[in-house]
Amino acid sequence: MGIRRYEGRPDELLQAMLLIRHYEERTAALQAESGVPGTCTAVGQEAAAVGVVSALDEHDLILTNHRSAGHLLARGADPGRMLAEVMGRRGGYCGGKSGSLHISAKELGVVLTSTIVGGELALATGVGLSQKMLRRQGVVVCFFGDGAACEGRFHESLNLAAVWQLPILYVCENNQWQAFVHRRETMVNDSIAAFAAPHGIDSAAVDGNDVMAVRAVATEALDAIRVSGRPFLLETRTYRLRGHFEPDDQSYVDPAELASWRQRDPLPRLQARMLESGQVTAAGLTDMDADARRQIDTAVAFAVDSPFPDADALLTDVYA
Amino acid sequence: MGIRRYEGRPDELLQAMLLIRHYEERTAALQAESGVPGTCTAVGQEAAAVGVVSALDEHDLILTNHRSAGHLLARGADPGRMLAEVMGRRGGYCGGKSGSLHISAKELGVVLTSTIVGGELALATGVGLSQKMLRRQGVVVCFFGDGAACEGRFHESLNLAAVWQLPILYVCENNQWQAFVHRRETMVNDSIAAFAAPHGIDSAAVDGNDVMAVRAVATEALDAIRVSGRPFLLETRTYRLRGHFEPDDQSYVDPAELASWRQRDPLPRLQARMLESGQVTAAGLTDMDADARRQIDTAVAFAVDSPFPDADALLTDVYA
Amino acid sequence: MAHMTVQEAIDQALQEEMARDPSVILMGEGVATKRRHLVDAFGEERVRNTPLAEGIIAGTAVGAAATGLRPVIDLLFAPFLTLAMDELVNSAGKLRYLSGGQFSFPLVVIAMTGAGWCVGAQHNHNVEAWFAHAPGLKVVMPSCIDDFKGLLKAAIRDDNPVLFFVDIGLVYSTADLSEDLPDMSVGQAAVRRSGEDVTLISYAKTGGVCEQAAQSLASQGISAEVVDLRTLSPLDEKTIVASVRKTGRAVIVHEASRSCGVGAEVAAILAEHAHGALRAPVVRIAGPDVPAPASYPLEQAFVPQVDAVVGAARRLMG
Amino acid sequence: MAHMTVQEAIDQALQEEMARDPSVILMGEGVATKRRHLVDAFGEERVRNTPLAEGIIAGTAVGAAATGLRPVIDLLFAPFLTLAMDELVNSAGKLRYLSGGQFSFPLVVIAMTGAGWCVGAQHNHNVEAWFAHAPGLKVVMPSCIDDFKGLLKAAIRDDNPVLFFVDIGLVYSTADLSEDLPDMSVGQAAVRRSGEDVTLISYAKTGGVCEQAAQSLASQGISAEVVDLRTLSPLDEKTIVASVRKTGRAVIVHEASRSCGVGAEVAAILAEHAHGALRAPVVRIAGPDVPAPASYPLEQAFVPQVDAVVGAARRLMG
Ligand SMILES: Cc1ncc(C[n+]2csc(CCOP(=O)(O)OP(=O)(O)O)c2C)c(N)n1
Ligand SMILES: Cc1ncc(C[n+]2csc(CCOP(=O)(O)OP(=O)(O)O)c2C)c(N)n1
Ligand SMILES: [Mg+2]
Ligand SMILES: [Mg+2]
Repeated sequence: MGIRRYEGRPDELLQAMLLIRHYEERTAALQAESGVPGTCTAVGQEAAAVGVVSALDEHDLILTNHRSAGHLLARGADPGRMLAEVMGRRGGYCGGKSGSLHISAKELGVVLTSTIVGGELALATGVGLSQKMLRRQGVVVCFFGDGAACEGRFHESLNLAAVWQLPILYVCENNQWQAFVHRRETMVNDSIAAFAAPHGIDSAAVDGNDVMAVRAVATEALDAIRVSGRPFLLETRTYRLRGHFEPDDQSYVDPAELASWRQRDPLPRLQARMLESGQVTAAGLTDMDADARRQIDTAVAFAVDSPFPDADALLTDVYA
Repeated sequence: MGIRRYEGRPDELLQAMLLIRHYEERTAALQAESGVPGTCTAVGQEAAAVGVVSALDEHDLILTNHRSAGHLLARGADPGRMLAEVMGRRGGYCGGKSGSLHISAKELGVVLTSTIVGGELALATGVGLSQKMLRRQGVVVCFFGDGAACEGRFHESLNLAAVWQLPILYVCENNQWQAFVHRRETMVNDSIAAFAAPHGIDSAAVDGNDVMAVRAVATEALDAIRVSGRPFLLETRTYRLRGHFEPDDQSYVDPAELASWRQRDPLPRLQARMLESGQVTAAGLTDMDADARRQIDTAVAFAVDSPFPDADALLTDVYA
Repeated sequence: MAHMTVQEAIDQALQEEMARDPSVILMGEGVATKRRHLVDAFGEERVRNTPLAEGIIAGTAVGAAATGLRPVIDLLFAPFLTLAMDELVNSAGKLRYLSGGQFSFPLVVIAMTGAGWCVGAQHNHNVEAWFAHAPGLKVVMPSCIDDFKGLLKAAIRDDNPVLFFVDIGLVYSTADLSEDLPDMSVGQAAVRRSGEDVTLISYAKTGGVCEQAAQSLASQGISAEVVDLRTLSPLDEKTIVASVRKTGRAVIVHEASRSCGVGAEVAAILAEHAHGALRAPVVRIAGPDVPAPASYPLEQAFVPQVDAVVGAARRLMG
Repeated sequence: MAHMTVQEAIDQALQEEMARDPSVILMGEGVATKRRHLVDAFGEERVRNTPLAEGIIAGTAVGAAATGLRPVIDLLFAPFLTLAMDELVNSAGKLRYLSGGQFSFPLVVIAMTGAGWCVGAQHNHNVEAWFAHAPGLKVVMPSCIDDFKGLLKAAIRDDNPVLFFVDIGLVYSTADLSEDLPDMSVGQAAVRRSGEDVTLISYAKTGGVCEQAAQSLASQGISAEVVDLRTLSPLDEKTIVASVRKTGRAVIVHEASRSCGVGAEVAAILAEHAHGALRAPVVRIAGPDVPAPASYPLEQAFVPQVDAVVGAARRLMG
């Protein structure tokens, strides 16, 4: 499976979002039922991931973090190899050495994933510098959370990208939570996009649960970067509907807040819109859902069948 | 010598500025002539230091950095003990262990000086937290450079101070240089004060070579902090007239820029204003200058007479 | 005696010290969420969730420690300490000295580390030796539930900055916590088992490995002494040297990578101060010089196993 | 042979490698100011002043290294590495492994360290052992002008991240640089002087201390072999062990603090692999476990001196 290309049709976007949703819920279920290692799921954030990734072209590069499944799957990653990686199997994207937290897939342009919060922000400028100095096409897209925006590296990265005019699309997925701390406890203002201006960077904030809106603003931002060579900060405002890391009973989450964001779940929202506008039938939706589910069934089968790495893998891939 | 109190009269401020100027030039001369260790001088920045420090009361605490002589002397530090410290003598404020780069003087409320650029920004929030939780009077004043504003800690510090409402006056001495790099090479915009707003902090920028203006805005900011308990960011715009660290031939400095800032030297500026308004006579100015020079002569004599620490000092003061 | 997890024993230590001394505060990403009962007991002022920024958490602790508070900070996983190294090493470790003794820094940094959760090298990296190589700091890494409680209390009472490492493999293990725990102090190793033929020296999770190895060796007629370092800096040289002077053989075991690890320091001390008594080469059984993999069997292979310790001890016996 | 400073030899290495390989770039706070001639030769794109932020400088280097460039970064003084530990340790050192070998990180970090300028512990702190204790990284610390040039070139050509430490005490020392310097590679120690009775093992500035000590010992009838480690990670165990197997005695010398320093690793290797040959205890002469003071006489007292090395060697001879 290679890099996935999108024309931008709602059904394509929905298909990608369904695949992510089923993948995430299955990993959570596997964790609960079979002791598969826990993961940071991005249930509820599918529109933010698919909206941005669907706007990329094949030269663009992605840096992501611990909550990466949506970005990878939207980019065309094989859910079987993803799950194999989660399970520490040889067939995973990183041969099982990464596990779920730092999955890179160079073949998809998903490079240098770091589970150090803010880690991808520190590396993105270097990837941007390579793109620029080696005269390569392709914008660098760096996904990070609202928590990462509390790390000083966020500012150091924006500043350097501005000074050196690096082609980077910074995407802050503001999902209101930073592990077990609410975003409100960590910053006075509500806007992360607002940090861009003093660094001399343009920015936008968008409803991150509206995939068409995200895609539209991401497309605009990417076009601007392709022309100017300058960075841009996009904030997608969304919500983490499941816990931080499976298992997580979310007992610390205000039920009213959770309920209000469930109302804004990006999947039903897109489905309703498609139904309303006649872009899909109810039966069509059922089919799409079943199809995504089947893909995940296949993925689970692949992952479970994939052997663990040989013991000597412990000592390989340290030095080039 | 204890904490120096100011009523705010121009002659007081001038006196403090002259003491600093002579101290700095003498350390530079001693370095050139006698191989005394080099220092980071703040010649040209005296107004920024004296303007802020003269606005403090005796409960306020200061954190400073490698370019600290102005802050310490304005606060009432004994230039003899300062010079002794520079020379690594027992009579120095830190017994000679610090040298010039991290001089603290707890008795003056000058705490936790760090020569790690941005180091004082990371510590200031803790000092502010102690002030707040232990219900102590006194604002925490944290001096740092425009270079330190490039370190992510600057933002982490502002953000935490805002969220926790800590009584901190952040003072960025924007002297246009960061060692051998011009500030323009390190940031796109010209305003460091502008970084405050997205963190939810009030700020101001002031001509840092006008001591009365600095004092006025610092007083206002301190008053606001005493009432609100909230942090404030003050940017003093000034210039480093000598090099980064003695000796430094400044060959990398644009002569036109240097000349234009020499025109704005805060000492002649204050002196001219005092003469004009009849607050001082030419003879009075000469006397003040001679007096400051004499104080530095005394200081040098003290420092030179102070013995080096005993060898066993190598192993003391490591653990409490 | 109460049966509980190490996590709960840590909680007790925090609870007791916060009750005893109002200047003790707790800060970190999620401490107020995860230790809600401490918020209930001591209020939101003293138990603080922080923004996600390890550097400023540590810096705040250092600044507060110098000016009257006794902060305990939870930096979650040891690899995140990389973001706070300046504050811990350059400030907490050095500013007492550089200021000629004007300040002291009573603070504790808690961090988890080690294999057990298949989370990979960015969460699992045993860097305790870095801090043993940094002046002005102390380093504690307990192996048993009593020490988790007793040494955390001691660390909080210590007037110096203490790094308190919690082995991930032990966090949710349960054991009986002694009532009437004696006051402990940082800096003392413990002889867990007395023996004549060989000394097994370790800390943290591998303490258990060594105790099992000693049992196995006993059944094979080899009498192993087991020394638990407990504090890695300052090291209790006296106890280490005395034991090996007695047994004449040493196997040093830890999970951290071999090169320049704490085991190197212990081996060096023995080469310097027990040379005459050493009847065989010193042996180190340590993690390899590679990052920790996530994959379960690889993660297991990273960690010193009982068999390897037993084998090494047997070889030393010739 | 040209007489020059170490600084100039470093310049030559940069100049030659940048000329040879267009993907080599240089970044740091002031590199374009202080090495203006490199800007003139290679342009502002390849020689870049940076904002004052070590973390992002290092992160940028790591990201660029993984995607086609070969960055050399100057982080000025070793204590400032504390602000870049995440990027160096968690990213450069681990992401090759964690990604299953998808990326490599050809980059060099230059930093000065050590006594000589009376600047105190926030500029002078020998932390090379930290990086020897971090997987995936290499560490080089030369003692002589040929190695400063040759090993920097080797480091730049190495496909892995290399920490290149420059001893402050050597930066402005002058010496003759060999013409026709052979290609070097990272990882090999050098026997600087052959001897029979005792091996003096060191690196960086203390290499000179050991050579002087060896001369002094020779005049007292003691034949000392001098081993210069040159690369601290990976360590050239073979050369170390072979030398001590021959001489039967070892004095290990470095300026870095003793506990968990590189000397501990060397001593441990000897205790493990040269036990049978050791005719006396291993001795370490190292900096004390304290921060480096600024005051001149104290700074001098921190550094291992020739007399101490001579004295130790004589004591070992019994
Ligand atoms: C430097 C660092 N600190 C702490 C953690 C532990 N941690 C993992 S994810 C997370 C929350 C991150 O919040 P955010 O950046 O908003 O991303 P989200 O998880 O919400 O997607 C934390 C604290 C970490 N991995 N790295
Ligand atoms: C973390 C760190 N990086 C680099 C240095 C070296 N250095 C000392 S002062 C300085 C420039 C600081 O610039 P700025 O913050 O503007 O303060 P100024 O010297 O202009 O007062 C530099 C790069 C340092 N001491 N600490
Ligand atoms: Mg978040
Ligand atoms: Mg400046």
